[in-house]
Amino acid sequence: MRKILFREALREAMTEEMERDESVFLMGEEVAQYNGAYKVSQGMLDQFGPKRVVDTPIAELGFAGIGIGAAMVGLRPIIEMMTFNFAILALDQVVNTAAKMRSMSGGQLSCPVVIRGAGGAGGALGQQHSQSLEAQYVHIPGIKVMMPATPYDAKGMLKTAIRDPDPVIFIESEILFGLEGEVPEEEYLIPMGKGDIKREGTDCTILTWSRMVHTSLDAAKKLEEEGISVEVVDLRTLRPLDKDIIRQSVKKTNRVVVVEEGWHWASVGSTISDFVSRDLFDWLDAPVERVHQADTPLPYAFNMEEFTLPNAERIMDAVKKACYTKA
Amino acid sequence: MRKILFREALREAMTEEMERDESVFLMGEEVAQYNGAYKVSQGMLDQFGPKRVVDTPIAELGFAGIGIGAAMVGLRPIIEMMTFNFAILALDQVVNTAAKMRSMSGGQLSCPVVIRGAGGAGGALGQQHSQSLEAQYVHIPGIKVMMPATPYDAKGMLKTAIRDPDPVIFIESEILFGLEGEVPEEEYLIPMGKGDIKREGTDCTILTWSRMVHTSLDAAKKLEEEGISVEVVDLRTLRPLDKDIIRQSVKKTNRVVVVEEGWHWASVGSTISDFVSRDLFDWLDAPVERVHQADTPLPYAFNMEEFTLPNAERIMDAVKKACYTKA
Amino acid sequence: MDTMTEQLESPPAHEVRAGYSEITPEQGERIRARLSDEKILDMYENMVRIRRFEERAGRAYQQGKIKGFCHLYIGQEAVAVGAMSALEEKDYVVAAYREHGHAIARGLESNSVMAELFGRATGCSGGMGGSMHIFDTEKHFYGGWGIVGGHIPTAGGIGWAIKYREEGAVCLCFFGDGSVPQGAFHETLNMAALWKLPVIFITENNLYGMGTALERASSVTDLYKKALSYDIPHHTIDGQNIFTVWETIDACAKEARETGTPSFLDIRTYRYRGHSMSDPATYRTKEEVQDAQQRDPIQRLHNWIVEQEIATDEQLQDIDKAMKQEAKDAEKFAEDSDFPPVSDIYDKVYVDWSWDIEGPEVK
Amino acid sequence: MDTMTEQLESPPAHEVRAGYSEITPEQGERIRARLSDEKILDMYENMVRIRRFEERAGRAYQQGKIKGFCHLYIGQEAVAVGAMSALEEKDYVVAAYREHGHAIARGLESNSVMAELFGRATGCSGGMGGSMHIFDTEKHFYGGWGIVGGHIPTAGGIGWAIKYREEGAVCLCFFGDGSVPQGAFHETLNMAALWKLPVIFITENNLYGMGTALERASSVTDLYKKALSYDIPHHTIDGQNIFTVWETIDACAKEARETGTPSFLDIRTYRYRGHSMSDPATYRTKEEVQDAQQRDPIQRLHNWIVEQEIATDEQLQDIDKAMKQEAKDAEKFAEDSDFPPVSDIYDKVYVDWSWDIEGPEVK
Ligand SMILES: Cc1ncc(C[n+]2csc(CCOP(=O)(O)OP(=O)(O)O)c2C)c(N)n1
Ligand SMILES: Cc1ncc(C[n+]2csc(CCOP(=O)(O)OP(=O)(O)O)c2C)c(N)n1
Ligand SMILES: [Mg+2]
Ligand SMILES: [Mg+2]
Repeated sequence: MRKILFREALREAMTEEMERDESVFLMGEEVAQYNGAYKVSQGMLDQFGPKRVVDTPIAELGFAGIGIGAAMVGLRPIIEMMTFNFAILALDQVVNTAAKMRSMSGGQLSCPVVIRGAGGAGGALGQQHSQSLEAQYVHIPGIKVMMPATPYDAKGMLKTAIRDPDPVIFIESEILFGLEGEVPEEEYLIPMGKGDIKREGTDCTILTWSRMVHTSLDAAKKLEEEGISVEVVDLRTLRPLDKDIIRQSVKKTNRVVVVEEGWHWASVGSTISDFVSRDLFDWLDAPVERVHQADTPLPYAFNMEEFTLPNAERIMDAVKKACYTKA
Repeated sequence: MRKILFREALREAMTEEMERDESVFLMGEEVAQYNGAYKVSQGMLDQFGPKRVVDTPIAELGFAGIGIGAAMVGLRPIIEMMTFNFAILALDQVVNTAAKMRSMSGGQLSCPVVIRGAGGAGGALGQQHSQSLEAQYVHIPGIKVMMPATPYDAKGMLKTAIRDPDPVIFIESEILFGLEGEVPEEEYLIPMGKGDIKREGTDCTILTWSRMVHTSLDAAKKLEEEGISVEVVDLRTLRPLDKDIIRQSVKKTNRVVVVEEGWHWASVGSTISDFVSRDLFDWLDAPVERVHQADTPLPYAFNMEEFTLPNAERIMDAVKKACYTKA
Repeated sequence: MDTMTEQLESPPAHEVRAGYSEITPEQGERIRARLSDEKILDMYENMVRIRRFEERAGRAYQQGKIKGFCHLYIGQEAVAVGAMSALEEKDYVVAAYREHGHAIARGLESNSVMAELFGRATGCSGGMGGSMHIFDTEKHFYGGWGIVGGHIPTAGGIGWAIKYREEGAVCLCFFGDGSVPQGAFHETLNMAALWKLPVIFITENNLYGMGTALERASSVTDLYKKALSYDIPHHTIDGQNIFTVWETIDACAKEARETGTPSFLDIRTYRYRGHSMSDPATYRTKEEVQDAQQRDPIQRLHNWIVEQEIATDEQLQDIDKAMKQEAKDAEKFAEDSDFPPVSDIYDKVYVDWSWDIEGPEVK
Repeated sequence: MDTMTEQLESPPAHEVRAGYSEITPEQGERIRARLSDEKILDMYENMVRIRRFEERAGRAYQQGKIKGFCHLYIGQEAVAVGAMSALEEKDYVVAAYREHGHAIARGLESNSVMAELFGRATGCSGGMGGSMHIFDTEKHFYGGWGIVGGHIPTAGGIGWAIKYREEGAVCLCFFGDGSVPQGAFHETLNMAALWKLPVIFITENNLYGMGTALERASSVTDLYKKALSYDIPHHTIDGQNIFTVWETIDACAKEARETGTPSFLDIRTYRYRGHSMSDPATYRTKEEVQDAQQRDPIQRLHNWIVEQEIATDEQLQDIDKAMKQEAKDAEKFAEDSDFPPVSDIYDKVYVDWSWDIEGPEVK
């Protein structure tokens, strides 16, 4: 199969959906003339013109709100946040408008908006540019949250997100933009709310998403050499959560490690761990283990960044801890 | 002992600290001439004058940032958010400035600011005014989070928060402002990071905070009549968490219910449940039970509000479930 | 358009109060040339409809039939009615939490709005929104945000959609003087101006945001100066003169529909009641309120209609009686209506949901 | 003050480019009456120091010694140096992420700033902040936010503290033209004006925010119009003339220190390089950049100094050599310095922490 980059997969998704549906447009900082801060939207201005590929001023609250408003009356905006660190400025519009519009209007309205952009650490970008903030969205009923890990998923999931009638937060790991992977020419969609087993195994289940899928796969490979068979489940959609795929895997392995890139208090990892611990209480042979960023802002110094983020080694330790704990 | 209202306890805390320390001041919407939207600051303008009790325009991001900036150079601002629903607008200033200032400056700076105000549901206030948003803060390293449940705690905790050298988020349940309780005349402080056993019991531990402490106490009382002895632990500080008090109680009861007013995905309740499930894996005789708001925005219709929020009955059910599950 | 839009170079806002402009003979002539007697009586009726509705809502609130927050519009009726009277069906309206009047002026039925205040299934938002969240998509009415300024970007987005789909419509966005300091205002006005979004941004300047007088919240009280910094047309007008409101909105709306040009209006008005039902409004003197009531928009139109012999005093009294009755009937309608089924909680969050939304079971 | 602050009623920003004002004989006389030759040479040296520092930082970045984001200040030196030269010790400075120049102009040592860029313990922020987070509390320098506009409220807060403690100081707040559309700008300027906070809000208007030209981001390109809507003094000046910057800041600072009056400056300047090290800046023509370089602030001061016989061309060349050496030494200093101990991660989050901050163990 042909291989393309993660950023190209995202671009194809947007391009195909914009060709298919006149009401889809892309708006955000530097998406048009500059071809995207991360070149996700390269060439799209040329193809669709300035009406549908729109550069904005630096005003995240404002243009997110404009996208949400346009969605309320039937358009299907894709709002690019250059990074989700900046999207905090727009959080009120997501939490208090997009997520609540349908409920507040007694079901009259919907907000088919996609808010997408880069998340997670990016490599020595320092405290304000290196945050994994999916917890801020997973907490909120009324929105859906997707985070792809491969070019294949990125394309199929983004197409689904654009067609979804509800507001979708779509977070792309900054470090994955340059990742290459197989993507078919033919159209496909990846359903909302469905996880994917990225590697099968029998001894332990790793539950993870986004960039940490790859770090987990690395760890799994190395663990295989040590005789431990790890199943890596990529959750892909974080709200709603694919409980079935978790149940199936855990009932097989009885041991779980939850891996997330960001902080761990009141986080997505904590809620998945909590779900497993309670829902599968009788199936667990060991406490759920967790791997996550240190509970501190992420500093610039190169040794510190390395120290603070999850890596394969730490995941391996956690898996071993889960596996060597006696039932 | 004399009894005063929750709002009066908060006011006493602020007043005493402002008398003690010239660098403490209060700023927020309607705190001065109007005496506070919830009358927490009643009379404070008269006592301290307009230099230290300051009405702001409606500009949460701006005045939170002004408070944080003033704290960076040594003042000790108390910033009142009329409610934490509106504080979402200021979240960037909390997450990207206050929480990170010390780390970004290599330990040179600190931000001794308190951001306080009403949280939680308030009684038919509808979707945008009824949110329990503590998860947004507990997730973030660099800040501390406190939520008192009684007038006694409110006063002692707020005084501690004001003296604390780090940024503190202090959320007061809107419904508790009118609660009366014993508060001594003499000065006292309640340490940061310490929970409190509000009722002793032996069969099951309820872990909770803020308004749900009272709902849990109600449930515990009724359960006593049914022969179930419940320990109610008021966590009080949510970041850092008092792990010791949790451990002690759970090792005694071996059964746990986590009760929170708000949503449950990626929430404070989920993280506490996760902590218990993993840290006390061998001590649990049953899966942790959780009680929380329905995973939807909270609508206005009176029957719906009642339906959606946790109540004593549902807590009782959860305790029974935890207790009747066989070890 | 110029005659009606002199810029009041005003002293501190509380001195200006509601501003003042008589219905001059010239304005009267212009109006009679353009508006039928029927339309004028309609506008009168609508103002009275709103006032009687609000009075009844206020009482129902005191009786505990309406809960939560309830912000009455009494005193400001000429703004909503004057503005909506200049709209066409295709146009849009976005408003904040003090929006019962806007909803009724836009054509929502009293029954439907009252039932919403009572949290009933027959309310326009199915009882789920309440006083602060009055929506009616058929009427293009998006009325209710509890977050001050949170709806201003929404209006920008609707303006964007109008332009994108070439609808040739306009979107009115109503907000208070207290909302102008919010960042959302600034960000949206810049983009609306930059992209020529057909939105009329309307400050209903009642001189207070809760208990805070405009001059304690904004470093400029001549709010038209805000428009200077975005380079959009602006007008400062008397909101207690319904014809001035109508003429201004009519002109701005035509311009917006045709060319996309947004505009900014500082409409001086006054709320007679407290900010919400729980506010005794002690931050204003009795004299100030009485003074504002001297310029009551309904009374003023009443006098003019009689003077112009469009209707007699008696006929207008009849309208008043009918509106009192309508409000009473609306209350009865609301009380007789059922609360929505609790299952709506789950049904009305997502359009497309295929999972178990967790929460108490519906029995 | 009036002579130097004519308001340029300007066409679209990209046509104005960096603006232009010669050092006229009158200005030269004023300057020589107020600034010693030594001070003038100091200002020259500081501009050169920054330029050579930035060139070196750019090279080090390309060699992978500096990582993440790195935004060079080359071309804008006269703004930072002119402004800081008007400050006293007690004054404060707040800047965004393009702040190496401001830090150096404020008196931070090249070594300390370069080491910070290299992430070393000897950096001013202990290596933890990097290029975007240059802090030095002793120098009252608060220099580095990665969130566009996020530091504007901070400056307001420092202004608040100055006033609260009656320090008689001023706070300078630097931000780009691209930051003006942010809500934080609007909210802060309103409060600063309302409460008379002694802050000078300085737009370093280099005509672009990343690849977006000002006229594509702001509906007004004459940014002084923003000040009209808050009723604060404003000046539009040529940022490539260091004396104009100095005179303007000096006057505004005095006013702010004495009366608390804030002000707003639109300082026209130009960045020669891309937005950050990864930006090839293809959105600008070569001609445009060359044109801007014709007005190079260093060259201009160089010529004037020689013409005024304050120093010879040769002497200035010596300064240049010394600054090149200083930058080179700074790089060596940085490279020779250690990374901070990873335990700093835990030690430098809270002032007062008594619990186990969870994360990998420090070995
Ligand atoms: C973001 C936000 N901050 C604060 C509040 C509380 N609040 C509700 S209405 C109001 C005053 C608004 O005044 P104005 O905009 O003038 O409208 P008016 O009530 O006069 O119609 C305030 C402070 C809120 N609802 N949202
Ligand atoms: C809130 C936020 N949005 C977007 C960005 C990405 N970004 C960084 S700098 C920049 C351009 C800022 O331009 P300007 O304010 O003119 O400053 P200059 O770079 O020209 O000095 C953008 C969009 C950011 N860092 N923060
Ligand atoms: Mg008002
Ligand atoms: Mg710029």
